[in-house]
Amino acid sequence: VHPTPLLDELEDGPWPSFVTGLKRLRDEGAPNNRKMMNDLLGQLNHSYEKRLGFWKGGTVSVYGYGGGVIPRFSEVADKFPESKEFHTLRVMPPAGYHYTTDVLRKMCDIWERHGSGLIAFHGQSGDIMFQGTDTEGVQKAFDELNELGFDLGGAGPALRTAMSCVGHARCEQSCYDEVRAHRTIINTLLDEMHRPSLPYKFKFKFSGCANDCVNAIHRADFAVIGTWRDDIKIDQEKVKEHIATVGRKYTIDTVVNMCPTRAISLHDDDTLEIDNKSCVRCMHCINVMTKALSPGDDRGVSILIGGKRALKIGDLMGINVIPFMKLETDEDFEKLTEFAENVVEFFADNALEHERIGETIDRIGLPAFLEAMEIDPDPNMVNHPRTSCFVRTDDFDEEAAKWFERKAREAGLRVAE
Amino acid sequence: VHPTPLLDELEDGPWPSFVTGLKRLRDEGAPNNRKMMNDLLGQLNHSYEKRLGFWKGGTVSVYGYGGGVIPRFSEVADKFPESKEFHTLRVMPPAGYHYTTDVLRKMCDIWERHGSGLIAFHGQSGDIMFQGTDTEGVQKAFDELNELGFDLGGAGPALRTAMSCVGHARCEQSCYDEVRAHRTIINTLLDEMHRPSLPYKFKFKFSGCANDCVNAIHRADFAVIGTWRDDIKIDQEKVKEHIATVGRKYTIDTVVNMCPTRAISLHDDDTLEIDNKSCVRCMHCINVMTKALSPGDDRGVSILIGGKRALKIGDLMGINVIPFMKLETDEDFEKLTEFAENVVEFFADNALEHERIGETIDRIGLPAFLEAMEIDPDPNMVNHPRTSCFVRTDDFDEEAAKWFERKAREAGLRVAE
Amino acid sequence: MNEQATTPRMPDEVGVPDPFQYMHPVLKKNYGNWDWHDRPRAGVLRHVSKSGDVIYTVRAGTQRQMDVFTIRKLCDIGDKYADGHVRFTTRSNIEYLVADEAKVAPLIEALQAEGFPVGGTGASVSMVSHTQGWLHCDIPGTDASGVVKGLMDMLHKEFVQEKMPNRVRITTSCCQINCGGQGDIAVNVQYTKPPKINHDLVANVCERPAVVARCPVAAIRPAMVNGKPSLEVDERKCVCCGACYPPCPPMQINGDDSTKIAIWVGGKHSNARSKPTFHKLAVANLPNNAPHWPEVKEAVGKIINAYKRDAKHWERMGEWIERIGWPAFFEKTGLAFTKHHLDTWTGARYTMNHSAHVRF
Amino acid sequence: MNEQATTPRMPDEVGVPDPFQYMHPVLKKNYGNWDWHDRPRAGVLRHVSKSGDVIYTVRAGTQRQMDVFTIRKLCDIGDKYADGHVRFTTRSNIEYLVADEAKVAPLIEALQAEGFPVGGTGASVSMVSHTQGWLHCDIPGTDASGVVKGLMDMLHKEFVQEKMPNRVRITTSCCQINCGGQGDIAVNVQYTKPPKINHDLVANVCERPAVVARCPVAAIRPAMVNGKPSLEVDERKCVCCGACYPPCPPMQINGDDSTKIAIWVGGKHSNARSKPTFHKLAVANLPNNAPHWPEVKEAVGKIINAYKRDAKHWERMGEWIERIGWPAFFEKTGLAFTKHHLDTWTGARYTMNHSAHVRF
Ligand code: SRM
Ligand code: SRM
Ligand code: SRM
Ligand code: SRM
Ligand code: SF4
Ligand code: SF4
Ligand code: SF4
Ligand code: SF4
Ligand code: SF4
Ligand code: SF4
Ligand code: SF4
Ligand code: SF4
Repeated sequence: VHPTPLLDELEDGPWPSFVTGLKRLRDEGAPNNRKMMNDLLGQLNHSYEKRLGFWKGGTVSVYGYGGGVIPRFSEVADKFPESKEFHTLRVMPPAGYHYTTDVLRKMCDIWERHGSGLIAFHGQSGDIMFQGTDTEGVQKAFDELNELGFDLGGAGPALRTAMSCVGHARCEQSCYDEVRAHRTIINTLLDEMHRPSLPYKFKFKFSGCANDCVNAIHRADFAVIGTWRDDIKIDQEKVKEHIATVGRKYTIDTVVNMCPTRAISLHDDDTLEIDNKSCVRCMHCINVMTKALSPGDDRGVSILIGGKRALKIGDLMGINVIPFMKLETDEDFEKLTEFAENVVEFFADNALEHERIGETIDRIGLPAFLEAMEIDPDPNMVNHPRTSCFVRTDDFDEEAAKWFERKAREAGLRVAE
Repeated sequence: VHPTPLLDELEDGPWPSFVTGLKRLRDEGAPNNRKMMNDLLGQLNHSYEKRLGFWKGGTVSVYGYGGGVIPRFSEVADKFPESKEFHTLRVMPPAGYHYTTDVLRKMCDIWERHGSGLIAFHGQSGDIMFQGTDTEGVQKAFDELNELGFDLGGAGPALRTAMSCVGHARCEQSCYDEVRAHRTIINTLLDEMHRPSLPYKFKFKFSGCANDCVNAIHRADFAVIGTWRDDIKIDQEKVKEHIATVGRKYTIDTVVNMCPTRAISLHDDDTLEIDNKSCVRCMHCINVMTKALSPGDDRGVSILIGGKRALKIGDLMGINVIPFMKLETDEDFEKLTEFAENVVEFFADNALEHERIGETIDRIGLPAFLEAMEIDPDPNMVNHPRTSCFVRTDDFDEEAAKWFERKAREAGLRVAE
Repeated sequence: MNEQATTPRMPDEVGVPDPFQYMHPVLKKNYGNWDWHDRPRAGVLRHVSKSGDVIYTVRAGTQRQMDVFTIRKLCDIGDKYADGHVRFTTRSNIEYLVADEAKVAPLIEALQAEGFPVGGTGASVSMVSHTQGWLHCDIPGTDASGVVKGLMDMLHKEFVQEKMPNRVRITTSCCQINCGGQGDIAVNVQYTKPPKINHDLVANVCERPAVVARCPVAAIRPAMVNGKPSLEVDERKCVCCGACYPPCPPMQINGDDSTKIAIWVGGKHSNARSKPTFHKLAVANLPNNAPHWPEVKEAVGKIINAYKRDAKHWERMGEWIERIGWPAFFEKTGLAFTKHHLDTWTGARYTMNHSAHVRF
Repeated sequence: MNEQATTPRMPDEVGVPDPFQYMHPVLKKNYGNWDWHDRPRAGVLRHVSKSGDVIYTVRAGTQRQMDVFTIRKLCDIGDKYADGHVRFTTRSNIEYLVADEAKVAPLIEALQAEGFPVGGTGASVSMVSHTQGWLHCDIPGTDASGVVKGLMDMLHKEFVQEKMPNRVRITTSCCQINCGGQGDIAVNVQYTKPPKINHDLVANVCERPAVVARCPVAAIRPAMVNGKPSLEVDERKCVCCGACYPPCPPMQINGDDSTKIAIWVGGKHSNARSKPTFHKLAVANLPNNAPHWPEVKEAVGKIINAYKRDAKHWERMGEWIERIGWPAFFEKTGLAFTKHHLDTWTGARYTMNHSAHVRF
């Protein structure tokens, strides 16, 4: 048993200790794993000493797939030979992360048989990460997990594992069926996950409302955020109850004054009025007064394209390219899926190597992207119109005509197509 | 007399007509000018017809100077020979644009003798523009204007004519002596105006407070804006009077609710409280309640560097590189002038050809500029600290030490320099 | 090597003139000592000093491009009804300084009688910022004086009264160089086509490397055309900025089919309430329809009217739009939102809506 | 060309599993039909359906990197005190779904008894977003698990109670790739030196053009070193981003002298009130002081405490700073503002104070 003096320091304290867990795998784990975990702990303690990592990548996959496994080979295998391979399987969780204890136990059993016994719920992209096995174990573990009804997630230049918030399953704020959207899109595009051939990674994330509990706008190439078009629903009796409970001043301070567009006024009789033309669907007032306020009935989603982390050009958030898309009927879901397919296809065709779609849009300009996607420009896509006069506008009139035509159509007028 | 049917259309309407003025010069002007003005009107009407301009540049200057004249030669001199030259003298006005009718009449007389009789008060950079004379007239007019106490302004790659608001002369908001700052800086740097040798133009503008009545932040390379460091002065009796006059709700709507940082609260007894730590010196509340509120006593200026219009990289506003500089004593004014000289010298040494200083800073980064100017970084210079992790920070600790030392010094502690 | 008969006069480098010699004595006496001001009526300011002194200012509009007759007329009025001390404002209005309240009304009458509108103070539409245009500039796409005259004729009423939500500052620029700066409303030339090159002239007139360097998008390259050194523009890259035209007039950017007018809104210089902002595109491609520019006037009218109807007191144009949102701005003004409203320049990403905040 | 004895198993491409098979029956029944929720105590949510059904959720912290023993223990608790249905949250907390209110208290007791903190709801400090670090990644500068353990030990109290002004979301990233994303507070590796190149290895290991292309500032060029093809870094250009290291491990970016930790503040994902934001630099160059990272903890503590003391209810970290201003943030946290806080990346100009708004 390798001494792990530095890691031992991390066993105190009130928070559950991963070190204690690793040691238990070393000491009480499946017999075939104990040595591996001993060396793994040795290498990790070595990292703590040297303040350096000692893994390198490589190529490992399961039969039939090109991605989904993160291979790790030790650079200090001479010192810690038993953990010289320590691969991870990325496995897609059920949408919304629902489990029974039963299925969790089955996963544990599989991973004890074919892996180290170390599992993360979940990776930052949403995968269950089965961490620590050798090349052979990868295939075996996958086969059993696959039999259990689970499939590998994404890695490499491919469609990645998606995330959706708990939403419809347990949240009154949810404006669309996240499970359906999540499963439909990913399962339709599944080939792009299993056989990586995109210019770079592509992530979907699904949040039922603008609270964005899965961080979609920053962290997804394609973020689907629930919203609504009609008025916020107000139960004035419950408004009064809320005010009676927490106080009038407190309500003004935390609701009225915190609305970003000052769309809320409080009447003298302790009823609320909301100027729904000004409301930007930020969710704040609804969050505070969960009983009294709720999203309207005419629900759907906003879609933001292009979020990503810092590499190359710096952090990007998604751009709201679809301010509203109805998402209720079968046709609505088909339209959404079709749009997702189009965007991924556009990405496949137009992104440079190792370029995220947000970078592509930044490079070619939003108008070019919208044109390719056949989306009409809308002021909701911008904080404000252009400030730069460096642009060629000779077709401005034709473009304006399209707007007027669209507005006329929306107003219910019949216009020749 | 050329017919000017299109121009004639601009003689109606309630606003004073420049066409009527031009025609009067043609019909009643100094005899030597009438023909010139006839052809000028002809050419202008021709422009209105063709919707094209017909002037081109050239080189004309006065003896001893390299700039200050905008030469114009007609491209349609065959049709309109008498106005084949139509140069403009840019002449610096008294700081704050104060005139007596007497001096105005003298200017008119000079310009009737040696020019067309057309004068603009003022150009967008602040010059009096004596418009319309030939090469010989330029020198003659200049000689007489110079005798009268006036001097040419800037043109070309040079220090430009500056502007200052009415300020101290007639405005209670003014936080420093604009006339003194304006005259001291420009007259110190005058050589850079008269003998153009900078990489490109360089403009100063002086506003007595953040209302910025001369548009300095957008339109000056070096904007000097009055401000204060201590508390806003409140006359509570006059607050009450104001509220009694305009109403309580109106005061809340137009003062309390419009403070950008919500620094103002209104007490039940109609007195105001201002959280001066939150106040950003925007001037709004003071503007509304001119009698009750005024800037504090510890006055000085903010300096913003780098404003300019769109060419090349797009519009820039100045960056607040000196959030506060005291400006009262002789030494203060010397410090300001010295800083102005340093900035212009930096510009001369570091800007590329045809590059404004804002573009230089944008290109080399603000830290490099501050270092060159020996200015300590301050959070007031930014909307927020960096969001990008692409930076080399290995000297962070030394930089931090400087901050702590400076804070200690500001707190009155003696620290070894 | 003969000496010139008369040695030329050397300039007296006086620099910025001392204004105190021209300043109204009450201003001079109370320099830096003012206490408060108010506006007894549109066009009139009353400033009160801590010393108790009072000065009245009467503001009147001018055409800026003034003939000496107009200037002398203004002087006559100043001598007769005021104290012979005047100033001009940042926006080319003339201001009469009057110590004696009794002179204010006659002064106003005299100005009005001579056709000078009195106003431009407080929440009015002040004079439009003026640029040179066809009258004097070498690169203009339109005539500033004409556009300004048209606009101020239309807005005369809003100049002489203070009935807007807050000050309205309009600017014009007669080419895309934009000497007019930012404005609550900016009426600017906007080129819509790449320059047409007169290849015969380039070699003689233009310093080619300098012109190439001037282009913000590197769309210009040196080329041989008809055996002569000339320049070539990559039309797919060109953003029609017109920057190549001043250093190389054979790169003609102006033309009836290409010189159009765009209107921008929401620029703001003051730091009052919100920070200063740049203006944003409202509508482009309006015809350069001299001498009356009816399409421009119509669009400006729509914008001014919507603002006047809808904004709160003290809200500037851009602040109003910020509050109601851009969708409502386009709705209330009846203007179109197009792909050209989506920024494509450096920093375009900072103008995008990276949030789920939407308005319906 | 023999056929393999056993043909390998072809995967069953099931994709994203259907969650309804695992979902608590009350959730399934009321899917899309919830009415409101509240929080009876920290760590417990009560959701009420329009049908009248009620579900309790008890949330507990985990170490994310879990051994099967821990998972089975969590399952045991779930079977004994809850209904056998659980979920994990975005931040790796486990949630027990309980239909019967009577089970809530015993469940909490059981969890606590086994060392699982109950909390992370509402205005608490939830679990730190986790990344891989030395335990598994091939490019890590530090160990995420260790940093997170240290932080959560320190913040345990703030996890089990709801006494912060609003939710606090902390993230870590164990290299500058930043898998951890944005956070109210982000604790991220920040390299402080250009990569050190092991020239002997480059030719064998790295695809040179790909590496050159990966550098955001074009600081890398191909070069011959000791007669072998290698790469060269222009140290004046290099922004120490580490992007060259994953495609070319011989460009060692890590090292005791170069791998430091920076803390960022004010990132926000939700659209509640303000739009989502990126986090901003608070302090850099903290030592990578495993296994306890005391300097990091101290700095995080300063920030959390200042926020807790000062912010208003519902104000997130970034919103609080926005209100009080950055000068006050540095004052209240006792951190230093340096030249490195001035942005120098693309778009730096959009972060500058282009106004006369200042705070003293
Ligand atoms: C005379 C003049 C300065 C000068 O040296 O010439 C001037 C004078 C005053 N300005 Fe100004 N401003 C003058 C141009 C400006 C400009 C520049 C411009 O118009 O191009 C601005 C910036 C405009 C912008 O933001 O784009 C300007 C923004 C202000 C503001 C801020 C308004 C706001 O709420 O945003 C105030 C405050 C106020 O209105 O009380 C102000 C206030 C004032 C006061 C009330 C200051 C005072 O206490 O005396 C003066 C009387 C104003 C009035 O008209 O009621 N002045 N003022 C300029 C008159 C221009 C004109 O003829 O219309
Ligand atoms: C006369 C004037 C407009 C007016 O009618 O008031 C003017 C007229 C010209 N400007 Fe300007 N600019 C005038 C104020 C401005 C301003 C406003 C200001 O100073 O506050 C700006 C915007 C602020 C700035 O400096 O950026 C301005 C930005 C430009 C630019 C673009 C600079 C940039 O970096 O974006 C140019 C182009 C250049 O310099 O190459 C320019 C160039 C020109 C030239 C010299 C065009 C040329 O290259 O031949 C124009 C000469 C016109 C003529 O025939 O008289 N002018 N110009 C203004 C100067 C009068 C005066 O001296 O008082
Ligand atoms: C369970 C979970 C979703 C899931 O599918 O796993 C969830 C669940 C809820 N979130 Fe969330 N949020 C969850 C991650 C997030 C995230 C993402 C993250 O933490 O990485 C965010 C974005 C954070 C950010 O902005 O950086 C998030 C921002 C919110 C907000 C907006 C807070 C704000 O004011 O900015 C609300 C509204 C609220 O607090 O009432 C919210 C509200 C809620 C509500 C109250 C929704 C509801 O009505 O049921 C849920 C109970 C929250 C509670 O803890 O009191 N949830 N929520 C996630 C629990 C994470 C955890 O264990 O701590
Ligand atoms: C495992 C995980 C961290 C964790 O512990 O949770 C992770 C780990 C790695 N990430 Fe990540 N990223 C993980 C979520 C993220 C996220 C968060 C998200 O998806 O919401 C991001 C930010 C969002 C985004 O996509 O930009 C993220 C941004 C990156 C990047 C930078 C991408 C960019 O465009 O800026 C890289 C670098 C790359 O792809 O070349 C990267 C690369 C990597 C690699 C593959 C490093 C490498 O090149 O070898 C890491 C493998 C570690 C390992 O040994 O397992 N990872 N990575 C997360 C995936 C687990 C899962 O599948 O659930
Ligand atoms: S994103 Fe909205 S719908 Fe989804 S869990 Fe969070 S609050 Fe509920
Ligand atoms: S949802 Fe947000 S924007 Fe709409 S009224 Fe409520 S707080 Fe205001
Ligand atoms: S800038 Fe300020 S000090 Fe100067 S005139 Fe305007 S309001 Fe007065
Ligand atoms: S000056 Fe501006 S920021 Fe300061 S209190 Fe008045 S309104 Fe608020
Ligand atoms: S805007 Fe253009 S055309 Fe008008 S004066 Fe300025 S440079 Fe000349
Ligand atoms: S108009 Fe502007 S973009 Fe086009 S070629 Fe000329 S300088 Fe380049
Ligand atoms: S942040 Fe860096 S070191 Fe950590 S998991 Fe992601 S890629 Fe690996
Ligand atoms: S660390 Fe980043 S900036 Fe430096 S050489 Fe590598 S990729 Fe380029």
